[in-house]
Amino acid sequence: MIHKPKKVFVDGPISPQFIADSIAKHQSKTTIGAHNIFLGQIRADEKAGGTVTGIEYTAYTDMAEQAFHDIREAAFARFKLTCMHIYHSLGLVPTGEISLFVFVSSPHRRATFEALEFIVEEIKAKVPIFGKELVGQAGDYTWKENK
Amino acid sequence: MIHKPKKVFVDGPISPQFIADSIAKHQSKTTIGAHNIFLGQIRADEKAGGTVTGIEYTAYTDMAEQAFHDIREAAFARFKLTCMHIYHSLGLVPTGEISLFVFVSSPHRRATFEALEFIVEEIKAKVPIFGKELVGQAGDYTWKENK
Amino acid sequence: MLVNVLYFGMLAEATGLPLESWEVPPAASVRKLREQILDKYPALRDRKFKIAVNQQMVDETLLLPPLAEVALLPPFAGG
Amino acid sequence: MLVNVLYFGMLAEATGLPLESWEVPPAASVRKLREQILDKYPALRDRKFKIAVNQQMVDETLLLPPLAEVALLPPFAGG
Repeated sequence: MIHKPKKVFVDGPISPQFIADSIAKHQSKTTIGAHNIFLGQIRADEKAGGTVTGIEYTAYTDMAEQAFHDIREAAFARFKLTCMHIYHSLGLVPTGEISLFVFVSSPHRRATFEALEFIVEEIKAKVPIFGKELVGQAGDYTWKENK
Repeated sequence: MIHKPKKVFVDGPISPQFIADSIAKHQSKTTIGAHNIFLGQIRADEKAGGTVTGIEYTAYTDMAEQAFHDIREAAFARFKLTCMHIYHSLGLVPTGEISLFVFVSSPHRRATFEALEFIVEEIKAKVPIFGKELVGQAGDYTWKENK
Repeated sequence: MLVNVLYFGMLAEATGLPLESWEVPPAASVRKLREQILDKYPALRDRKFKIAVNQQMVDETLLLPPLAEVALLPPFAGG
Repeated sequence: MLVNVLYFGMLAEATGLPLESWEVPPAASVRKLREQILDKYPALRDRKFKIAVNQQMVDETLLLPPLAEVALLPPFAGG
């Protein structure tokens, strides 16, 4: 099965309402028995210069979209999924707001647990997205690095 | 740390809006970096007598509430979680609607993956909840059994 | 000695009632009560169930305390 | 031979620009281009980065095709 490329990047934070609407759209898909959702939220970490107030995301967008597409295809090939959605923020996401939303659905729970973890780890490792952590009120920042 | 017993059972389906509100309430908790959510949705399975139209849930509520409480305490003891919420439906949940909502949050993603799977498996195995699957239009039903 | 027995799900359906008082000999085991119940409701012989006493899962060797709350639990279906 | 080089994140900050054309010898390797870039921007020597050519991660022995899109990628931070 070929899955059409989907738009992943959204401008700024991902709202809880957007997530609710996405869940609601799946209620007509009655072969689904289990949904699993991962949300990345911006922490107010303490740094040398003060508290993190947000992250400004940039990306090598062409390569990133291809990487997201490859991750989708790999996940559909490995796990028995009915649906998969990935959204990631670009631009400023303030502390406490959501920058990553991964949503997988399947008839049974096992596939959703395995797929969700696989997808999140792949995104962290393979998608060229860059994050500038804004620190304190004086315009300081540090560059984020995934572990 | 002692966690106060929380209300788990809700009447009928769990709405996407309820889930959105629950997510939104966590945006002020700025030590959280990762949320992980499991949703159980009622499938329109095909049975001998027709298609499943919904599940009617009952429970041994006193024992079930204690079991949910024990699962919460065990998960807080084993995993580094900031928050944990569990909601389960009683009464009729029609096909396509949500009957289980488990929501865990932590500074880092690893704890959320491990905790969510642990909690869902514990609920399926240890909480005395019973499900009558309503089949077709003639009032037939079968009793559901977790695997 | 009296104990209170609760039936759930398909078991309540088979017995026709959700709750019943049983007279058992002093220091009767769970197994003994189970046998009495199966004698009265042969339909339960075909059903899978576990037994909780005072809201704890127990094995059948347990001796019932007076006024125990005994629950017959069919397979769980939460989720 | 011309190639286009993209700088991202902290690397764009160090070079002061997001995009630059480079003249390299025919059949130059990625390593060769890397050395040229580090000579021009010594600040990049302290930075961790990987290199993609035409949007694929590559190792430094790859020979650059003409008009390659070369990207210098600092550590990823998605999520």
